[in-house]
Amino acid sequence: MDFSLSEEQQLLKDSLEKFVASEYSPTQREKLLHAPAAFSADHWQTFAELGWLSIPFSEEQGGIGGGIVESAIVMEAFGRGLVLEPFVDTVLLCGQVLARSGNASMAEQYLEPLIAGELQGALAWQERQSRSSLEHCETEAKRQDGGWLLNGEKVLVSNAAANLLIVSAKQGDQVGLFAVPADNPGVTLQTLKLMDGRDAMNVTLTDCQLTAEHCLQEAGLQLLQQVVDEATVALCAEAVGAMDYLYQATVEYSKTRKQFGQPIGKFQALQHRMVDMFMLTEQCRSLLVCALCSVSDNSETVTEDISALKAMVGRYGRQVAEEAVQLHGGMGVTHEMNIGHYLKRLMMIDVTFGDADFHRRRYCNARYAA
Amino acid sequence: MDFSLSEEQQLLKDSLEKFVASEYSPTQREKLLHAPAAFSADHWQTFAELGWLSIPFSEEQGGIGGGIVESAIVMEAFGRGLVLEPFVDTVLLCGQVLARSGNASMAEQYLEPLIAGELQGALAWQERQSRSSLEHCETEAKRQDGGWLLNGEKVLVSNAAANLLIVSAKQGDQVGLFAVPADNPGVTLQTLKLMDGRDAMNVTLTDCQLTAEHCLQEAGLQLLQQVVDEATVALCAEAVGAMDYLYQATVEYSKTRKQFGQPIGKFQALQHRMVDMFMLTEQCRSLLVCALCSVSDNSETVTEDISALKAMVGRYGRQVAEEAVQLHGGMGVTHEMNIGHYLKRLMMIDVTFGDADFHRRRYCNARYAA
Amino acid sequence: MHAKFTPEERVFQQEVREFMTNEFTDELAARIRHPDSFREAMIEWQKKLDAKGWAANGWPVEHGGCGWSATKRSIYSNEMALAGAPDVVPMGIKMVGPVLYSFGNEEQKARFLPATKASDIWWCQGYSEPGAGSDLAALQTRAVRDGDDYIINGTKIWTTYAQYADWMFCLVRTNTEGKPQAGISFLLIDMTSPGITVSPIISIDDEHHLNEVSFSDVRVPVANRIGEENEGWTYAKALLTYERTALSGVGYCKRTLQRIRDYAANERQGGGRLIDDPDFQARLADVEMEVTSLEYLELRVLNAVDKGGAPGMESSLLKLKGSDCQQAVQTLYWNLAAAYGGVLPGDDHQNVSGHAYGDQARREYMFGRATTIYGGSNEVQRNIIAKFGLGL
Amino acid sequence: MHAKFTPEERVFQQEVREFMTNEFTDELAARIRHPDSFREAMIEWQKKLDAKGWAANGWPVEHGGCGWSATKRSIYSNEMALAGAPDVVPMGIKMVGPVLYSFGNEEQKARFLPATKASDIWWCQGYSEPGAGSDLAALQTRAVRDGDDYIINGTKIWTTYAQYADWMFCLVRTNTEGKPQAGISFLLIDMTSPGITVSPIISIDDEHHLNEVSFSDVRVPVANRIGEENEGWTYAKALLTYERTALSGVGYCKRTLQRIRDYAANERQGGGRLIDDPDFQARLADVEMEVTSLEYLELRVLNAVDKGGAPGMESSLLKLKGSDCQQAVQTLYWNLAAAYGGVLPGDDHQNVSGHAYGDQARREYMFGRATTIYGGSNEVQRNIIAKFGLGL
Repeated sequence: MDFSLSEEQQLLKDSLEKFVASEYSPTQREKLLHAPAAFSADHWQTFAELGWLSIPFSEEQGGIGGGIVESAIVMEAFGRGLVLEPFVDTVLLCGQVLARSGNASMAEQYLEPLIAGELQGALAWQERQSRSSLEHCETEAKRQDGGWLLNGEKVLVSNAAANLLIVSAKQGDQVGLFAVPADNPGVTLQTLKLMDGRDAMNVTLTDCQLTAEHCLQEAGLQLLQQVVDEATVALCAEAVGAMDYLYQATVEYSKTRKQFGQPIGKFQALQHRMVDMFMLTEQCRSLLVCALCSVSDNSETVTEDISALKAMVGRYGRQVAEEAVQLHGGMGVTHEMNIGHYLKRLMMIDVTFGDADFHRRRYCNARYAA
Repeated sequence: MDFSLSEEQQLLKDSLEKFVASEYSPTQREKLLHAPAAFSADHWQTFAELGWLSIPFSEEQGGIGGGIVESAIVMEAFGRGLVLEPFVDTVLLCGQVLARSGNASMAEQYLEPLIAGELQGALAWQERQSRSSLEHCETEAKRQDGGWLLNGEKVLVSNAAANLLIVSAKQGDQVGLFAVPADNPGVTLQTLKLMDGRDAMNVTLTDCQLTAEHCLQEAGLQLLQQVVDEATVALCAEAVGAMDYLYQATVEYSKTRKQFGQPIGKFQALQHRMVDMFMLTEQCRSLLVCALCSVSDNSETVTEDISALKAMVGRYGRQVAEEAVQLHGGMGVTHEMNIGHYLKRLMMIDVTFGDADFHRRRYCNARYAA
Repeated sequence: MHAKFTPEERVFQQEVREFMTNEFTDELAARIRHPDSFREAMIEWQKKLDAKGWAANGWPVEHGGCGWSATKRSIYSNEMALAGAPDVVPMGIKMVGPVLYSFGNEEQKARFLPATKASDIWWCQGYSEPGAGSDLAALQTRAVRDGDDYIINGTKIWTTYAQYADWMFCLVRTNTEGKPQAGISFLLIDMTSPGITVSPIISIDDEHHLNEVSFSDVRVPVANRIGEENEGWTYAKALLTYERTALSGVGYCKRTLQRIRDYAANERQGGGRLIDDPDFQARLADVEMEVTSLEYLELRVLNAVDKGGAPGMESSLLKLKGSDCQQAVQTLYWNLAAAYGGVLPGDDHQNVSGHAYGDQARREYMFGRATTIYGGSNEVQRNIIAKFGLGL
Repeated sequence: MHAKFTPEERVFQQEVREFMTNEFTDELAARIRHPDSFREAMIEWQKKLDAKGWAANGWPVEHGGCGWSATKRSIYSNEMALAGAPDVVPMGIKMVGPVLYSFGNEEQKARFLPATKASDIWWCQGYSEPGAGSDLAALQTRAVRDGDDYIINGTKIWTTYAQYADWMFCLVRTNTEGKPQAGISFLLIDMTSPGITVSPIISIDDEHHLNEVSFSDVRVPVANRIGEENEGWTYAKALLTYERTALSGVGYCKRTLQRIRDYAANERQGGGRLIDDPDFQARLADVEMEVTSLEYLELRVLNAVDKGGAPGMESSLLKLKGSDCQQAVQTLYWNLAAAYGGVLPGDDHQNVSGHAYGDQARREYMFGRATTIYGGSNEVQRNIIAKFGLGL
């Protein structure tokens, strides 16, 4: 058992924190919100140059062979600064499905530009009726003329800048995974603005024709679940970074804000609540460590460990952010102060890939089923 | 709408509070715990003389025609003093099944001595496999020779002093209710000591022969549920009385106990927790008022209202008691101080007739079923 | 003890229900929802209520109140909430009104009470300052006497709807010596007076409700002072009690829970309906029980007032528990909307998200964050209850 | 970052598991459960551990410790908990031991360390007093110098297992001037000394764990003082840190959760199994997640210690969260036992209730109420974290 970072991991962490400190002040971030697709194309190029986009890919595929720990290091640093660039969507979701699908032709075609920062990706899985269920898929894929024809609708697809969509679609009894270029004539995109500043989209597939090789896996549910699970861990790392920022910012604020003749941080009732914010953050970080080990070790309890993490992060992430707002008083409810933006991001993380209740039930099913 | 007490109700309340204040100091109560059946036969005679045992019976049956409000007044006062006498078991459970069953012969035979304080009663419903379900009954009643033969086992029957048991037993598809004298040769009793100081018993029925008239109702589930529901409200009133005592005792203790050079009641974090104890008590009292009105008005939502009350009292009753123990520090965990005894009683109330989760689910089933 | 209505109360309930159905039209509701028409539409609605005699129902009868019993008040606000109709903007009728009829002189009453009742004056509240939030008595806005005027300098913050207001009722410092509570006066300020600047504050729901209001040598006639100089704290404290009673929001909670139940019956999750999911049911039930307990807590307070008891510490309890309940309901609403709640409205919002209520769920959750902060934060309410309720 | 075991660690795990299976017999367990045989049986068990070299595993190697890594310590306590075997009584090996080897003189070390390790001395802790609970520094027990002795007068309270103890480590006041923390000395007191009276305190679990210990002109040689006069607070503070690390109870939580899962699989509710009830599952899952997070919090601390970090504020966090988790587990156990938990043991308890675990569930719940009170109440832990962790 060893929870410490290797020298390379520590260096990665340092360089990420340096980037966030210099490029992601609230003012700098506010500007990016108004950029096309609500993030910085320049930053993305920087990520590519620094090699960050290649992290989780094997050396044969042009990556540096990093694992879940490296992804978590990236996302925790991004969480502290509310970084907007779509690392999870492009690298961890789209990229990992491509890399692990066993479809060499698609991997060859798309991974190089992705790692070079020239291609944005997205995972289109959610449908109006599915809520958080990956398998409840009504988009249909039919074989036609040696290729495929896709019809259906996907909603709330994260990363509106995506050039390549990974689409899940029912074919017979199975859920297949398909690589669908966003400029395919059968694809209609509608951009949505989200409360955390990001751009998502609804995707309509109308007789969307694909060649045979664009089918990544005909029975892809297991791969889809695995990639989503690992991305979920990375999202939770982002949440832990955000929670860490929030409790610290609240403690600092409480040392300067005066009421009734003293800094509010001197009031015992508020002190105890800030201790609880700190404790909840450390609890989430502990389950993050557990899930990271579990994925790295390919543990038998990986499903339980990931769902426990997501459930706790969903609940306590919002709780810590709500407390931060409350203890900032009037300032906490203004758009101007960044506390509210952290709350919004933590709320969105809670509802991405299933909320706290969904994951608690998944944990129960994995652990207590007869 | 009117939540105030009538003049008679106020007089009843005053006389009960006077009794508790003069007869139920911790020292007086401690002595009663060692009496036969763990309560005072003298007190019971006093109750009879004061007319308290006749409260919920109609005038034709020798009572004074009181309703659920009068029962709640009695039990709230009893809750404040942790009164041990089995008012709920004898008067509200056994007595009310007799009074409402429509079996005039049994009512005539047993109600007069009950009201006179000469007969103790109990309701034997729970079985090893039933947990909190009234209808899941495996004790069997068979017709024989124009009468009935009962076989089965009832557990944790409250009031070990009972001369008369009301027993639920399956007959065909229905749950019948039977009046079973405790000295029937087919009845074996085993006394159990409970943590709240009371005596309960396990009841084994082995070819227990009864005459036809001892069957109170052949299809008695609805009556059983109604009587148990109203007794549940009375138990919740008892809990509210106990919670009221606990938050006040804790506030008083915090004014005298000094730590770090001042009374602990001056520490803001503890103040806020005592405010929460007070608030939780008032919330339970509010749902008690709701349930009392609902029963009195025969409202359509009576099941939901009673289950909401029991669920909240179960959860918050224990929470208030746990906080009282915590804020009393070391003193709170001693047998000598009465705080722990209130905790034990509130824990027992929670698990009587279904705990907080059971009643939340019953509320959901009543309210959200398609 | 009973919660039944008398025949007369039933007739009243029917009357309120019909009034709401007929007068609170969809068209009016739509205009109230839109920021551009909000002010005008709210005044129109309040004038309808006033024409019916209900706008200032809680005032003494001699000033146009209704003299309703607790039951009737509860029927009224229940029916209003179930119809989805908003109550009057509180600053005028619920906040400054009681101060005016309790502490104002005859001239002030004549000048302001009828106009307030008729919604001819839109009021805002000038209490909080950048350095004085929950610690209200620390306020620094100065009023210096100059002949028949005060000259006001300073800044008020978190002023709801100041952008719409004709008048502000305002606490100012007229004396800097002694305890901070002494030396405060209660002024009525014409918002068109020269020297007043209103600057918007955008909230985390991306809406403009709040403002900063700054005063630079603003002249206010001494005649616009309520009661005695330096005694304003007394009047404000009385008002705070009224404000807190107005803040339990039980009607809002019940209406929103009704919506949540309806939406959850139509929301699909995997194969089934969300309302049948045991986890969702448990969460919903927890909140519903809390709200019912709040409802009966409020009814108990109103009942006690009917019998001659004054709302004291119970009003803090209602504010505390009411704001908790509102946030619990909003959180549940957000849980229901899930990811759809995160979509900001576009030109074609309903089609886009497929969930018309997602936008509403998010807004209400966000707006609701302030519920535990304004009107005396919940921390301050706990302090008040500890001191005055528990004697600590 | 990984949680896997090396081959060597796996061998160690197997060794511990076998030891527990072979040495912690049912017969021994039964004697430990019974108050009459508890002391003798615990000493027997601790001597077995000592014979294996594991009793004082956390001590420095030169004093008989094992020098285990965080992983090995975690394997050891996990296996011990899963076998249902109790850890050593903490007062000797976990509390006074570290003070002795850190601050004791050579003579004291030679006299007490081996005997403590071998369980030849049963220690109790003399800290709390009737007027000094969480505010430990307010203690009043006086030690007045008289030649080569101190003469002790005063009263200690909540003294666990004082009825079994040979020696007490004790804080006494040797100086009444200056700050309360100054003027405290750390003494070792022979419990057979004339003038000591031990009076039982019955707890709400109806058991006798706690005592009041009073001193009337008790003579203690100055040679039994640890370190300098008036410097006892420093040594006690160091000890408190060790105590808190020892208090997370994660092993206990995991073992009890295992029991709860097993019992719930056999408990019938209406027709089905309790373990299949979604409400029970949700409640169980909530607690299990908290305990897993506690387990990894502890492992993170141990890992940091391995890398040279000292346990500071994290030990308060472990005490705080650990005691919360223990109580959450106990509450769940009580929920499972339901009404059967209320039955006090009779002559034939198992038959009577039909639920052997009801009695255990109640006792553990009741005993556990003290977990958030002793060793520095959770309120005090929050104060400590606020001050030293958050700089407030």
